Amino acid sequence: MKYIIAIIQPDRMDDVLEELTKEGIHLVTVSEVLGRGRQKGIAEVYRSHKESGSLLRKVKIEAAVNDEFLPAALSAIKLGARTGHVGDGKIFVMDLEAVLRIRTGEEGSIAIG
Amino acid sequence: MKYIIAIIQPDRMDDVLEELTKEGIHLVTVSEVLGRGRQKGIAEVYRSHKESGSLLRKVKIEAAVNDEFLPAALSAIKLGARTGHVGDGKIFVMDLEAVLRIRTGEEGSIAIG
Amino acid sequence: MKYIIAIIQPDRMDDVLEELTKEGIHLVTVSEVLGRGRQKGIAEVYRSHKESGSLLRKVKIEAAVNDEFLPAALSAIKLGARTGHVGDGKIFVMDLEAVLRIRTGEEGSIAIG
Amino acid sequence: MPKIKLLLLLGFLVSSVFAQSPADSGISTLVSTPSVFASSVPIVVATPVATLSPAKMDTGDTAWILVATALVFLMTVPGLALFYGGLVRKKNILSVLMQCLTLVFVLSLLWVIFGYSLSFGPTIHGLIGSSAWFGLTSVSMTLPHFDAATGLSYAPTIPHGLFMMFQMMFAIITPALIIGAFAERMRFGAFLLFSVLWSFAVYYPVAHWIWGIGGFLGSLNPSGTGAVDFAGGIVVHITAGVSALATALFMGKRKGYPDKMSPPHNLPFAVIGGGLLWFGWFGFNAGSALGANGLAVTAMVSTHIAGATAGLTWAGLDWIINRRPTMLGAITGAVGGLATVTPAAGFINIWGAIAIGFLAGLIPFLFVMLIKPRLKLDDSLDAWGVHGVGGIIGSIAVGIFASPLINGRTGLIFGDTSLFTSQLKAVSIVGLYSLAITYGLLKLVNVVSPLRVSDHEERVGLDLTQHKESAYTVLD
Amino acid sequence: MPKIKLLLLLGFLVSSVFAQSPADSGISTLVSTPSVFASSVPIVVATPVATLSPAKMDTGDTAWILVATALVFLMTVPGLALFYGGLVRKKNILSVLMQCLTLVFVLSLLWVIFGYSLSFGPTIHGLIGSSAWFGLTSVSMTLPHFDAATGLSYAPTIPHGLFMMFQMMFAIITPALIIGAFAERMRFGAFLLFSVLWSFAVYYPVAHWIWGIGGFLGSLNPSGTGAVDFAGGIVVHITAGVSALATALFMGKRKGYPDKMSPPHNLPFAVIGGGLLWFGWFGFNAGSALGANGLAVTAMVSTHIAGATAGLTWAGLDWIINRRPTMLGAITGAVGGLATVTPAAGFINIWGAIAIGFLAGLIPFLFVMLIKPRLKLDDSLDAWGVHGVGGIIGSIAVGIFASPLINGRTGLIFGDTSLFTSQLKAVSIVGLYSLAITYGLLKLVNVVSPLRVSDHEERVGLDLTQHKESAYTVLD
Amino acid sequence: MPKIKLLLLLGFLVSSVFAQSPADSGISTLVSTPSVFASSVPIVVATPVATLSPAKMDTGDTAWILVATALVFLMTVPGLALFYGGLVRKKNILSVLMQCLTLVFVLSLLWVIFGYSLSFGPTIHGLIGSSAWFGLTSVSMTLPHFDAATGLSYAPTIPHGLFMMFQMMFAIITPALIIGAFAERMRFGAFLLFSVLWSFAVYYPVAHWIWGIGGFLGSLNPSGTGAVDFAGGIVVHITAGVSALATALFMGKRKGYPDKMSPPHNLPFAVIGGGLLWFGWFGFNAGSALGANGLAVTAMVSTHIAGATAGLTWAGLDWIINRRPTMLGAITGAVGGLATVTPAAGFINIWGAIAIGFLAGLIPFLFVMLIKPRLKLDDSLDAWGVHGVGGIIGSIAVGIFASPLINGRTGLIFGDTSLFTSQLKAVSIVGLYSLAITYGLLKLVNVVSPLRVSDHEERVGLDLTQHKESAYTVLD
Ligand SMILES: Nc1ncnc2c1ncn2[C@@H]1O[C@H](COP(=O)(O)OP(=O)(O)O)[C@@H](O)[C@H]1O
Ligand SMILES: Nc1ncnc2c1ncn2[C@@H]1O[C@H](COP(=O)(O)OP(=O)(O)O)[C@@H](O)[C@H]1O
Ligand SMILES: Nc1ncnc2c1ncn2[C@@H]1O[C@H](COP(=O)(O)OP(=O)(O)O)[C@@H](O)[C@H]1O
Repeated sequence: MKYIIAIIQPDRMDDVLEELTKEGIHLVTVSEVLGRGRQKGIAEVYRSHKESGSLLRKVKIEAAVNDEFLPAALSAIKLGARTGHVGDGKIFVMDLEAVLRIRTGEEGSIAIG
Repeated sequence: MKYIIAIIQPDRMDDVLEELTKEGIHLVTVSEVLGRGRQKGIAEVYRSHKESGSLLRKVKIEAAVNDEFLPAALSAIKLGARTGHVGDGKIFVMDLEAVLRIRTGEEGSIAIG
Repeated sequence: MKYIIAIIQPDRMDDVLEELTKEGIHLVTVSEVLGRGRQKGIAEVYRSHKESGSLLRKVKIEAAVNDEFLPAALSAIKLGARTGHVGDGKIFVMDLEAVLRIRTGEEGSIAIG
Repeated sequence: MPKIKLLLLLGFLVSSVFAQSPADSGISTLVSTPSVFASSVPIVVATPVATLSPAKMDTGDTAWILVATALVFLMTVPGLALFYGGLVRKKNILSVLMQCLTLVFVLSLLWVIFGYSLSFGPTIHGLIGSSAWFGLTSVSMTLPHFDAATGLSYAPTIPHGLFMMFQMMFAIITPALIIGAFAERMRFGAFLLFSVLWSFAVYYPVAHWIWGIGGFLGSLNPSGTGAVDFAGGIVVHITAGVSALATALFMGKRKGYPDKMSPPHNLPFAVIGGGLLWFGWFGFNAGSALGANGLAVTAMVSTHIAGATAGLTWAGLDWIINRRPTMLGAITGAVGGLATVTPAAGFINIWGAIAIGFLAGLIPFLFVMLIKPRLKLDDSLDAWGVHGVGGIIGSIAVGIFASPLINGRTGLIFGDTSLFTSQLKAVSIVGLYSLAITYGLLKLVNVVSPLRVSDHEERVGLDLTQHKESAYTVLD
Repeated sequence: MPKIKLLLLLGFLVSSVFAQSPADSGISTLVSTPSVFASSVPIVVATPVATLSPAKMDTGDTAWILVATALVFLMTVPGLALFYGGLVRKKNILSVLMQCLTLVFVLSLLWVIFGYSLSFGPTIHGLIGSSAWFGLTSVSMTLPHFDAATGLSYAPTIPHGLFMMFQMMFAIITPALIIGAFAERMRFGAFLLFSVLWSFAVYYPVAHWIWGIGGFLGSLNPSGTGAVDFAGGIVVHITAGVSALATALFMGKRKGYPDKMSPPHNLPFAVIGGGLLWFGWFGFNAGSALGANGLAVTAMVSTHIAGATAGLTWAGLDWIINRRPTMLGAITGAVGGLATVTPAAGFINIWGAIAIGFLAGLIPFLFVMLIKPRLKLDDSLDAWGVHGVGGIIGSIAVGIFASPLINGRTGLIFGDTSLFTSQLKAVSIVGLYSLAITYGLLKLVNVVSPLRVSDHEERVGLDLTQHKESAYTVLD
Repeated sequence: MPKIKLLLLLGFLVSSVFAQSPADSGISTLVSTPSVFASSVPIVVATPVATLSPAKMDTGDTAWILVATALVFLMTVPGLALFYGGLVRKKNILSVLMQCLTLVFVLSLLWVIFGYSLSFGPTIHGLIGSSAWFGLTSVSMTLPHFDAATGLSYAPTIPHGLFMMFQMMFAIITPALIIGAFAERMRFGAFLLFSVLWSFAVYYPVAHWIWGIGGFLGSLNPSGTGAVDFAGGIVVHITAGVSALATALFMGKRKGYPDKMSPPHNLPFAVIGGGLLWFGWFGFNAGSALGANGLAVTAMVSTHIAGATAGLTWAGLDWIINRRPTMLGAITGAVGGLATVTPAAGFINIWGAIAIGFLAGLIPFLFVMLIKPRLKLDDSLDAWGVHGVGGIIGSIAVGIFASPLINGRTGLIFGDTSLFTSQLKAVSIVGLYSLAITYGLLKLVNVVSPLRVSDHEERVGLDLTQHKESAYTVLD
C-alpha cells in the first residue's frame, strides 16, 4: 500500500478530486498548507508595499491506496492539477505499512477503501 | 519506529488523546483536515439549498512511536475514536527512519518521547 | 529520497526557512498544527480561569530532499529552530519512494527540487 | 416618501399673528392629525407664500435626519458589505467589500454633481430633473427646500442640503444591492462602469418619476393621486431587484453552480451585516418621515414588526420543511421583511405590518426554495429573490393594506381601489423599464469592457486577481 | 425610569397666558432644576388637565428616543450576540446568534400583541397591566401617553408608540442576557418555549411592578416612595441574572467543564460585541430619561464613567492577581460596570458613578475568580456572575449613592434610609420571585420538551445539530 | 470648532420683548446667515448678559450632540480598534484592541477629574486651563456653559456636561491614533504610562490653545483672528500624527520590517473598522457644529465628500501605479480624507471638500508609496503617514479653501491671507511642540519602564506575552 501526498494549486482541487473519483479513488484527506516553491505568487500589494509572497496558499491531498491503484492515482492527480505553469505542485509517494479502519477494526488492503 | 497518522471525528479528539495518555503516549501533533469518505455529513442547509457536504471536518492526529508502543497506540486510538458509525476514520502507519529532538540534538528512539 | 517533517515553534519559522535556503533547500510546505509535548505553554487566562493549554500552536514544515541533502537539512532546521527550551520540537524522517513534478511529469531525484 | 406638511406655512402665519403658538411644536401638531396634514399626497397650496421663513427649521427634525443619514450610510458599509461578504467564498470577500466601498466613493460624487439635480431638480415633463441643481447650485445647507412654483417642499423643516444628503445614501445603496446577483464573477472595471451608467439610466429617472416634484408616477404632481413609495420599495428595491434578475441572467452561472458551491465562508459576518442593516433600516424608513414626528414612529414600528414577522416566517418554514431553523434563513427572512415593508412603512398599522411581514417571509422562501432551483438562475446572493420579489410584494401590498387613518391613503381592504391601481401601474412600468435598460446596459458594457472574469480568475478568486490582496492570512 | 414632568402642563398654560415663553424650552427649564421637577417621583397633579395638548410633543426629545430605540436594538443584534458568540466554541457560535435573533422576532410580536399591555397597561391591583392595550389598542403613534386617572404620563413629550417601542427593546434584550448561562447545551425548541413563558411569567409582571403606573414596588403609585430603577437594574439585570443562576444550576455543566473547555474561539468578536453594547448603552441609559435633557446627560456621563471605572478595576485586578491585564477581563469588567450603573444612572453624580463602577469591577471579579470555581457552577458566559451580581449591586447602590441634587431621591450617604429600604425590598422580592418562577418554568419546559441536547449533539456542536449549518468554512 | 452664536442672547431678549419669535428657531435663523452669526470667530459681546436663561437649551441640538458623542465613542471601540487590529498579525490583534479599550477607561477618568478643566477651564495666560473645573466642579449637567467674563459660551444650547462629554471622546481617540505607529512592539505598561503623560503634556495644552476660551492660538481670544480647527485637524490629527512620527522613530523597526512582514491578518476587520470610523466621523465633524443646524449639515456634506474623493483618489492611483485598486488602499484613502477634512469641514463648500479630498488621497499616497520606503521608517499602520500628513494638509488647506459664505472665515483663494497665516503658525507651533514633547516623554518613559518588548516577546506576539490570551483558537 502507498501513501500519496500531493501539493496542488487550491483552484485545481475540485478537478483533482473529480479525476480521482473517476479512477475509483474516493477516499482522501485534504488540508490547507502554505508552499514555498519556484512559483512567485500574484504579488499582493498592501499600501503600495508589494509582498512577493514567498509562502503561497496550496492544498494538500493525502490518499492511501493499494499498490495497484498507484499509477491510476498519480495520473488522475496529474490530469486534474496540471496547468503547465510553475506552481502546479508535486506528488510524493511513501510506503504504507499498515491501515486500520476504526469502525470495523479491519486492517490492511481491505481497510483502505 | 513508526509514524502513525489517524484521521478521526473532531468530537472524539479529547477521548483519543486521553486514551493515548493512558498508554503513555503523550506526544502528538494535531491538525484540522477535511475528509472525503463514505460518510455523508449532516446535510447543511443554506437558503433551502442542501449541501450534502462531500468534504467533512476531521481531525488528524500524528504520533511517532517506538515499535513496541505501536499496538498500544493503535488500540488506544481505536478505543477513543470508535462509535461504530461510518466516519469513524482510519489509522495509517508508516515506517519512521529517524527522529531528532531539536532542543537536545538527541536522535533515535530516545528522542521520540 | 527522504521526506522530512519538522514540528517547530511558530516564532522560529522564518529562521528555519532562512537556514534551509542557505543550504539550497528552497522548496518546502508549511502548515499550522497543534502540538502536545513536554512544553507547558504560557498559561492563558480567561476570566481568571487559567488554561494551561495542553495543545500548543506549532508549525509543521515538510520538505522532500534527495538523500545527500538530508544532513544539511537536519542541521539547518536545528540551527533555525533551536532555543534550548522545552518545546523546540522534533524532526521526523521517512523514506520517500517516488516524487513527481506535476507540471513537467518529471519523476525521481530530478523532480524534488 | 417626501411627506408634505404644507399647511405649516399657514400655521406659521397664523401663529405669528396670534403671537403665542410655539412654532416648534407646529410640526408635531400637524403630524398628530395625520390623515389630513401629514399625508404623502401633496396638498397644493393655491397661493404659495413667497418666502419660506427660516423660522420653520426645526432642530429636532434636523437632529433626527442627521442621524438617519448616518444610519443609511452604515447600511452600505459595513452593513450590506458584510452581509454579502460573509456569504461568498473566502477568496472573494474583498471584492464584495471593495465594490460596496467604491460605490460610496463614486456615487457620492456623482450625486452632488449630477444625480441630485436629475432626481429631484425642477422637473422636465415629469420625466427627469433638470440640470439646474448641478453641483448643488441653489441647494442651501441652511434653509429648507421650497418650490415656489408648486408651493411644495421636499422637507420643510430641515435644511435642503440635509435632504440631499439623506437621499444620497439611497442612491448609493441601491446599486450596491445588485452586487448580490453577480458576486464572485464580475470584473471590477466593468462593474464600475455598469454601476455608473445604471445610476444615470435607471436610478435617477425612476427616483424622479416617483419622488420628484412633478414626477409622472408619484404623488407629488398635480394629479396628486399617483403611486406612493414611502421609503423606496419601487425606487430602491424594485429597480435593484429587477436589475439583479437581468444581471444574473446575463452573466450566467458561477463555475460549479449549483452543485459544487461552497457554503458561506463566514456566517457570523453575514449576521453582523444583517444586524447593522436592521439598525440602519430605522434610519431608512423612519427617517423617510423627514422629521422626528408621529409618522416616523409609525414607520419605525411597522418596519420592525414586518422584519420580525418575516424572519420568524422564514425560520418557521425552514423548521417545518428542512427540519431545522437556520441562521441564514432567519436573517434572510428578516432582511426580506425589512425590504418589503419599505414602501408601506408610513401607510399601515401593525396588522398591516404583520401581514406584509408574513408575505415577505413566505413568498421569497417559496421562490428561493422551489422556483429558483428549477430556473437554474444563479442569483448568487438572492438579490432578486429577496429584494426584487420583496420590493414588488411590498409596493403592491401598500395598495392593499394602507390604512386611511395613518397617512391619508387608502388600500383595497379599506375599500379604495385607486391607490392599488396606481401601485400596480408604477410597479409594472418601473419593473419593465429597469429590466430592459439594465439588459441593454449590460450588453453595452460587455462590449467596452468584458463583464465576466476569465475562468482562471474565477477559480483563483477575485480578491487576488482583481485587487491583489487576500482577506485572511493562513499562519500569521 | 420614566421621569414625570407633569408641571409641564401647568407651565404650558402659564406660558400661553403670558404669550411669550417658547414652549420648546419648557422641558429644559424643568430639567434645569432637577431636584424638583424632573424627579422620577411622580408628582400627582391634583386637577389633571383633561386633554393633553399635542403642543407638548417635542421633536428634539422624539429624535433622541427614536435613536435610543435603535441603539438598544443594536445591543441585542449584533451587540450581545457577538459578545456571547465570540466566547463560545466555533461549533456553537451560530446557535448563540440564532437565539438572539429569534428573540428579536418572537418577543417583538409578543410585545405589541400582549406584552406592552401587561407591562404598562392600566394596572390590576398593582400586579399586572390589564388587557386594555392588547394589539396596541389606544396606543397612539402620534400623541404622548396620558393617564387621565392619575394625571401621569410615561413620557409626556414623545409619542406613546415610541415609548412602547423603546420599551420593546428592553423586553427583548432581557431574556437574551440569560443565554449566557445555558450557552452550548440547550435545545433550540426548548429555549424558545422557555423564553416565551419567561417573558409572560417574569418580565411582564416585574416590569409592571417597578415601572408601570400603579405598580406596587415602584414609584409611580400613590405612595410615590417606592423603589427606583432608572434604566433596568432590577427589571432587566436582576431578573435576567437571577434566572441565569437558576438555569445554570438546572442545566448542569457542559461536558468537559471546567478542565477541558476550549478558550473563546474569537475574542475580537467579543470585543466588537462589547463595544457595540457600550455604544448602545448610551441609548439604554441616557434614553431612559425619555428626552434630550439634562437628565439624559447625567445618565450618559454616569454610565460612561462607571463602565470605564469597572473595566479599569477588573483589568487592574487581573494585572495584580493573574500577572497580566487580559482583554476578556477588561471587556467583562466594562460590561459589568455598565450593567451595574443602569439602575442608578439618573440619580448619582460622577463620584457615585466612580464608586459604583469600582464595586462593579471588584465584586464580580471576586465572584468569578474565587467563588464560581468552588461552586463548580457552569454559568457558561457569566450571565449571573456579571449581570446578576452587577444588577443587585447597582440596585442597592442607588439607595446608597443617590444624590438629592440630581433627581430628587436621596441615598444613605446623603442621610436618608427610606430609598435604601425600598431598594432592598424590591431587590429581594424580584430576586426571589425570578429564582422561583424560573426554576418552575425550567421543570415545566423540561417535561414538554427536554432542555438539554444529547451528549452526541453537544460534542458535535449546536450549529450543526440544531441549525444544520457551520459558521466558517475550512478551505473555501 | 466651538462656534459661537452669541447674538442669540440678544436675539432672545428681543424676541421676549416682542413676544413672538419662537426661540427654538433662533439658532437656525442665525445659522441661515452664516457669514455673520454662525462664525467660529467669537463675537465678543460688550455687555454680557449676566444670567444665561435655561430657556436657551434646545432639545434638538441636545439630541444631536447626545448621538454625536456616542458616535465618537464608537470610533475608538470598536472602530479604530478593528481598523488597526485587522492590519496587524494574528498574534498581536488583542494587544491593539486592549490598548484602545484601556485608553477609554483611563482617559475618561482623567478627563472628568483633570483633563476637561485643563483643556477648557478658565484660561491661565492662554496656555492652559485652570484647576477650577477639576472633578467637574461648576460643570452643570443641565445648563449650558456661559463664561461671564467674556460673554462667550462653548455651546449655548446644550448642557455644559454634554459638551464636556463630547470633548471627552476626542481626548480618548487622539492618543489611540498614535497606537498605529508603535503597534506590535510596545510593552503594555509603558504604553499606558506614555499615553497618560502624553495627554497631560500634549493633548490638554494644545486643546486649550486652539479651542479653549482665551487659548493663545485659536479664535476664542480677544484677538478673535487666530487659527480655526473645526473638529480637530490640529488638536487631534497633528498632535497624534506628529507624535506617531516621533514614536516610530524612537521605537525603531519591528523585527523583519520591511521585507518579512506578514500582510494584514484580517482585512475584513479593517474594513468594518473603517466603515465604523466613517459612520462615527459624522458625529465627530457634524457634531462639532454643536447643534442640529445648517453648520452641521455643511460639515456632514464636506466630510462625506472629502472622504469619498480621497478614497477614490487613492484607489485610482493604486489602479494606475500598482495595476489594481486595492481594498486596503481604498479604505486608507477614505480614512485619510476624513482626517484631512476635519479642521475644514465647517468652513468650506463642496468644491473645497473635493479639493481637500483629492490632496488627502494624493499626498499620503505619495508619502507612503515613495518616501516611507526610503526612510525605512516603521510607522506600522501609517498613523503619521495618514493622520499626521493629512492633519497638516487639512489644517493648512482650510486657510486656502475657507469660503466666507460658509462660516465667516476667508481662505487664500477668496483673497484673504490672514487666516492662512494663522493656520501656518498654529500648525508649526503645535507640530514642533508635539514632536519635541513626545520625544522627551518617550525618553523619560523608557527609563522608568522600557518601551519595547523583548525580542522573544515580539516573536511570540504581544497577545500571549502581554495579555496571556490568544485571539483565535485553531480547532475548537
Ligand atoms: N521538495 C519539496 N518538499 C516539500 N514541498 C514541496 C517540494 N517541492 C515542491 N513542494 C510544494 O509544492 C508546491 C509547488 O511547487 P513549485 O515549485 O511552486 O511548482 P512546480 O512543481 O510547478 O515547480 C510548493 O509551493 C511546495 O508547497
Ligand atoms: N484511503 C484513504 N486515504 C486518505 N484518507 C482516508 C482514506 N480513507 C479514509 N480516509 C479519511 O478518513 C475519513 C473517514 O473515512 P470514512 O470512509 O468516512 O469512514 P469509515 O472509516 O468509518 O468508513 C475520511 O473522511 C478521510 O478523511
Ligand atoms: N512523538 C511525537 N509524535 C508526534 N509529534 C511529536 C512527538 N514528539 C513531539 N512532537 C511534536 O513536537 C512538539 C514539541 O515537542 P516538546 O516535547 O514540547 O518539545 P521538546 O522536543 O523540546 O521536548 C510537540 O508539541 C508535538 O507537536
